Amino acid sequence: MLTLCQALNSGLRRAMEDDDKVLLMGEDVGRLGGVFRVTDGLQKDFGEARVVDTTLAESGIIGTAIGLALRGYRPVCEIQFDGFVYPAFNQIVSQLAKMRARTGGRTALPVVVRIPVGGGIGAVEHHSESNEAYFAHTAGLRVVYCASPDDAHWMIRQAVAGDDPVIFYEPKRRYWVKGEVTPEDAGPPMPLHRARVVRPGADVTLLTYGGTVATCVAAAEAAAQEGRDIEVIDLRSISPLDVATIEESVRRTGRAVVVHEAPTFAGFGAEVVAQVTSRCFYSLEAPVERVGGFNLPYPPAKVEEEYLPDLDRILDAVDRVLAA
Amino acid sequence: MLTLCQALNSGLRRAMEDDDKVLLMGEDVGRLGGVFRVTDGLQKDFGEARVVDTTLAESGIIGTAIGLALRGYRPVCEIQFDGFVYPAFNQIVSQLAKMRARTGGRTALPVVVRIPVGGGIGAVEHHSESNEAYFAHTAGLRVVYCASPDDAHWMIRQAVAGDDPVIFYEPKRRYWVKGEVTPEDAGPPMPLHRARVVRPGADVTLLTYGGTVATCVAAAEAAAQEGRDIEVIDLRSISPLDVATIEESVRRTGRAVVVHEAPTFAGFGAEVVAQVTSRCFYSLEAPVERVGGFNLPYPPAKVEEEYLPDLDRILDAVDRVLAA
Amino acid sequence: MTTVDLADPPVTNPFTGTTDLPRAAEGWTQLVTPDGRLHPDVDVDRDALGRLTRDLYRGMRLARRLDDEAFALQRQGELGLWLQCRGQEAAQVGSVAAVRADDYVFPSYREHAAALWRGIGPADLLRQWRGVAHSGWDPEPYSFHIYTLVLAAQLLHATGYALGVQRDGSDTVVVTYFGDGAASEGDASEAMNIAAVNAAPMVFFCQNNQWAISTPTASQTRTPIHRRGAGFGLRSEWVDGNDVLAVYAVTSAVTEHARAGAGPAIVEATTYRMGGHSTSDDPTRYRTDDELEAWRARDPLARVEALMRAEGWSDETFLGQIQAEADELADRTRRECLALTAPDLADAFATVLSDVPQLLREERDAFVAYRGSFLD
Amino acid sequence: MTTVDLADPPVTNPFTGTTDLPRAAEGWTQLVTPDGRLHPDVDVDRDALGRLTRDLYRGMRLARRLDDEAFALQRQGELGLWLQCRGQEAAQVGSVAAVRADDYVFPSYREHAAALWRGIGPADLLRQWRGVAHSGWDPEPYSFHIYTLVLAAQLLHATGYALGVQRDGSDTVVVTYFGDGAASEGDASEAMNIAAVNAAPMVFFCQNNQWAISTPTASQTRTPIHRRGAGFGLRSEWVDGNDVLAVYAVTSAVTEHARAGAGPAIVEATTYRMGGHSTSDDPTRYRTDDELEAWRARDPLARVEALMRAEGWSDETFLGQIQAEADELADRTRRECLALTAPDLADAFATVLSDVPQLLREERDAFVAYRGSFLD
Ligand SMILES: Cc1ncc(C[n+]2csc(CCOP(=O)(O)OP(=O)(O)O)c2C)c(N)n1
Ligand SMILES: Cc1ncc(C[n+]2csc(CCOP(=O)(O)OP(=O)(O)O)c2C)c(N)n1
Ligand SMILES: [Mg+2]
Ligand SMILES: [Mg+2]
Repeated sequence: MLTLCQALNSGLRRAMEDDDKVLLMGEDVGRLGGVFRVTDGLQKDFGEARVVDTTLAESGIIGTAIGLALRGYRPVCEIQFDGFVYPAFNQIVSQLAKMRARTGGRTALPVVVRIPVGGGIGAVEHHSESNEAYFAHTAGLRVVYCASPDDAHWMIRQAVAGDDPVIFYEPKRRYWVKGEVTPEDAGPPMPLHRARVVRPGADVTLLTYGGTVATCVAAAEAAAQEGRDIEVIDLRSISPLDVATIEESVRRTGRAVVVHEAPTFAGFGAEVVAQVTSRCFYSLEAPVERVGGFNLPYPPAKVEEEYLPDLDRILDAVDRVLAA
Repeated sequence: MLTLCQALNSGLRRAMEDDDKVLLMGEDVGRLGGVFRVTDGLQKDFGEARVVDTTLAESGIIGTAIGLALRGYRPVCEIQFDGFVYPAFNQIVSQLAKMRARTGGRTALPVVVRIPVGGGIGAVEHHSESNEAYFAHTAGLRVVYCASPDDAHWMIRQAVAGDDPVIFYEPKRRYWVKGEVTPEDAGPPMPLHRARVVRPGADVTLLTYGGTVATCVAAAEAAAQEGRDIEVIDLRSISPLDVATIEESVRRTGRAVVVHEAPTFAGFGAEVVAQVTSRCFYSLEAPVERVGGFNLPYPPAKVEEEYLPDLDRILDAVDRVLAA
Repeated sequence: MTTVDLADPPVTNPFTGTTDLPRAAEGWTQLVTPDGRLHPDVDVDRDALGRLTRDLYRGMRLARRLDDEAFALQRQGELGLWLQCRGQEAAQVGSVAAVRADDYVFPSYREHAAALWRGIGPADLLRQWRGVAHSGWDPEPYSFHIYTLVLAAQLLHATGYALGVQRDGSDTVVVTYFGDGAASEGDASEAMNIAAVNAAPMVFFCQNNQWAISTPTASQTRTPIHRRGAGFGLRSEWVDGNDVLAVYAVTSAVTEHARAGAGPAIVEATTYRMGGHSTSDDPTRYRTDDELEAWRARDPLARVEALMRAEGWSDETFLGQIQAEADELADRTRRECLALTAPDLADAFATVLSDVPQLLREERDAFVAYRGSFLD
Repeated sequence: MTTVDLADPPVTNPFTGTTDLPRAAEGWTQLVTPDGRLHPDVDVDRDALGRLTRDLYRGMRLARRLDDEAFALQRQGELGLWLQCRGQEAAQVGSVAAVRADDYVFPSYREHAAALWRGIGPADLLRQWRGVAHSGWDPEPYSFHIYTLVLAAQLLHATGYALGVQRDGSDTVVVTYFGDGAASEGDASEAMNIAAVNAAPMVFFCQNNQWAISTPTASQTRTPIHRRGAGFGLRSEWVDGNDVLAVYAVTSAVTEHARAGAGPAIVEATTYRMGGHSTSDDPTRYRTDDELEAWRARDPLARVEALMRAEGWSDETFLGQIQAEADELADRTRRECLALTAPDLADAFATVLSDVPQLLREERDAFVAYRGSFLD
């Protein structure tokens, strides 16, 4: 049993052992091991040339990672908190995401951008943002979200091994939750961009990712007490999106609720609603519901529990789709 | 008759006459009048203290505009091209958008960010982006799109007069198209955040904004030849979104197509689909279709006409919703 | 009710008109040695200097007490987070005391001593760290902007504000605080450049406290940060940031320079962050006890105490008075902290824009109704 | 087939080991006066200098011819846009010729003369401006990255690349070009700082051509840009950018310095953008004829011609040969331009990621089917 944080650490370690072009870089990732200790001990074992404490400049981190990738390295960048990725937005959106297309497919940039994401840890402002919709809308990026230690370990290895830029989200409030990590010899892991049915069910499909996966599972279990059979799908990858898994489920259940922490307006849930509605229109018994953060800047810590989708708000939405 | 560009110019001039706290700032907005000449002649008439050629630093432009707004000014910033707003993303998303909420509603930041937007003018890379989805998803910003000289003139005045940050999009390929501008004494203009039914119709609703409004009108006119009665709504404001106007229309027509230039995936159209689907579910005869840019970085100029939604692709989608 | 309004009575500046401040071997301006001896070249009115020193000492001592109490409150679970300013009191109090009360300040997030000097009270200082708000105070009455947590963003706000001051023809000066780490952000450089090009009336005050979380200054910059400012064309000063009189003198000089229209300045104050980065940090992972001990020996408060003792500027009464004031401030800090209660999330919907548009209204109403349903 | 491979035969450097290059009254390094006289202190092998000068002249002359032809092609509607490098040939050729062919270059978007020197042909140079692609050439064979249109972004790529070079233990040096305007972007400062902190083997080459579109350098910076570099800890050089020998000598000095592990440098080359910002620009709106005339008198090509005449390094045969080569290059430029045809948008779907995920495949297939429907 490893925590999600430890599972990432062991995944990164393996990635570095497997390929000596893999570098870790970011603010305080070296001696400190990162503010969440995801890279704990790696500088000690791999040296300062491979685990790099950068200057305090996010655009600089991503911009130099691009240059390192052009030189043949495979940088894994840590952005210290979700709210601090914006200074790097230009380098991510105009350079990292577009380089391959700009060169007609010639130039690969195998850069992973790790972002501790979301709320639920009682943090101050700018430390609890869910900004995946920005990156999901950006062609040329892969955007994935781990939600369990097992996925954290295997998905980070897949992300690092791949040849495209990946925005790799790590839900902060799950860092310290423990789980099994599938051993090396258990066969190939699930593909990086496949959604996972974490709980099968027949009546309603909950579509979610990241920090709210566990909440959805808890909601499904609570609903089961009342005889409702809820399927929970962890999307895992939001770009590309595994529409086949979604479509199969919702055609079967006829009802869906999308759950994420980010504000709903023009959030990633809207894309899921649009996909479900267009692909499953004639199977839908009710409009797809969205449960998300309210359309406010993330609120102060003392009220974040009310802001975040919780079990009750999810079940409330389930009631609505079932009532329709 | 004024071009959209001239209508913006006269609107800015009026805004500066009406309130001497209004400043224009940006790269080359002074002596040159901006690369599109939107601010032509204004520095000559209002002086260098009110029409400011800034240093070449977009974060600096927005960041100092915030400071000027805190000091009581009302800066109108020009971003030279859509693709160059990203260096300012941090200042826009974390500072400009959030300041009011961070201060519990106390601190207003009346800053307008003008962005020439979109393709269709044969430009090189980074000069044809449609990035409205990023800002629409950001609480604390107003996001509007003018599509005609009349709206350009009145909407920019409303944007400047308001007390909130506004992302003000100007579709580049419409800059040189002429139209009437409603005179001063013709009564109050349409509210900034109201959608406009630009062509009434009964069979299908086209929901669009910016550069594709004219394309949708042309499509509706072509369809009229074949006896199809298509309603075209120019959303004008995408945040806040005038859901009442949308809802009224689609409940009536039962069919809708959303059209925008931006890539569809996690684009603003997804939000429109989600709103329509949830508000008009029981009136919908067909799933809402989306027509947009393909999910690629904006392509080279020689093929942009194939990339942009055109009359045929819109009519194709209309056929699909009517066939359903 | 309380005596924390530090800026009253206003301090008189014994250094007015002084040029050529003495430098220590390190190259920085220093008026008082670490063991508390006044540099012989300091040739100003001794009475005024004594009064100033006592005022500054009071500010530093009260700040440390508030800082300690807040730290304790965090350890007791009453605050979610606290970022100590321990060790940086001289840099903060020396600089803020040197500018006019209406000179506008854009702090970073650790400027508690400066804020307290400006009259911002404990409740306002703790609010944000208790998680009941995102900002602490109304900037206007204090001419002191809210804290900015996104590093270096405030340097551009300060620069813009200074451009506004310039347009207004006002003689206000703008002061902005930032750290050695924040200096690496592009925004910091853009701000210095824009200020320099426009001769904006402002002071960039860098507290180089040797660390940005676990990253030492040497990994952040090859040259001293004030040299970087000079590269942009700022007047550049380097000062012993643990010497409150030196900080005061240098800051008042550059402020008057900026006020006279002669352009912006950077001041690099070399100081030390005696605590961890925050209460979440574990500094033992990256710095040595020896380093900490060496800097403890340079504690800015101890230096002033030694100076006052040597010069006969303090006595038991004075120290006792301050002690009492500090005790009262600590009590008040605790009391006001515990009284800070969670806001109503429903109110937040009206703080995003100047009105509440339809969708937001619908969302708020649904939230209120939903929440109400649990009360049945 | 053609003779544009300029780097062959490789140039030999007559300045190797030279220190202390002469400066003009302006303060910059200058070896040849505007009227073509070699500074008396230039004490290097004359034969080698003559050969070098002829090589550089050839590069400049060919570049100007290509530039002129591209400008004409734009005016004739064959290119969507063109950004002339006229006036900057000395800065570009002098610098790129001074580094090794495998030293890696990150250009901005106006470095046509440098690109041509590295062997990049007209089709590759024009592709992007004709609107048939977003980039021109495969960087690898030329050690010359594609153009970057987002100002200053490439400075960070160059820095990262140099950090990679350092890790590889290679003796490659990285050279990156940027303008006086781009220098104001935060990315430029972040890059200089990161390079300085890491002693990255690189040269920041700033062509200060006096303008950023309509904004003069004086509105962009208070200090000369090389001084800013010094503030970050870069070795800093200022050179007459219209003196190709001075540019060559300075660039080779700082490159060898960087190659030896002694750290990065900035070179500010003062030059002039003789054309508009681009073919879309109307420079008469913001600059005077007098200014243009003054700089025409400092045309970098004319200076080399005068020098070669004075030193007896050129004759009619040589000039005629280059004339013929230039004519051939112009023909080739036109021919290759007209042969550049639009890509198939359907192919773009396979260029976004290393594979084509389901949604993108569906979109492409629908597009192809839709497009096919018009052929029926
Ligand atoms: C843009 C941004 N990136 C990262 C962070 C996370 N962070 C908070 S404080 C800090 C270190 C700041 O160091 P310094 O500027 O020296 O100030 P100090 O904490 O020493 O007062 C970091 C990396 C942030 N707040 N903002
Ligand atoms: C980030 C960004 N902002 C704005 C622009 C628009 N723009 C293109 S070139 C230019 C001027 C650049 O001036 P300079 O760096 O001096 O280079 P020069 O054109 O003189 O070679 C501007 C403002 C851009 N390309 N990128
Ligand atoms: Mg610090
Ligand atoms: Mg220039």
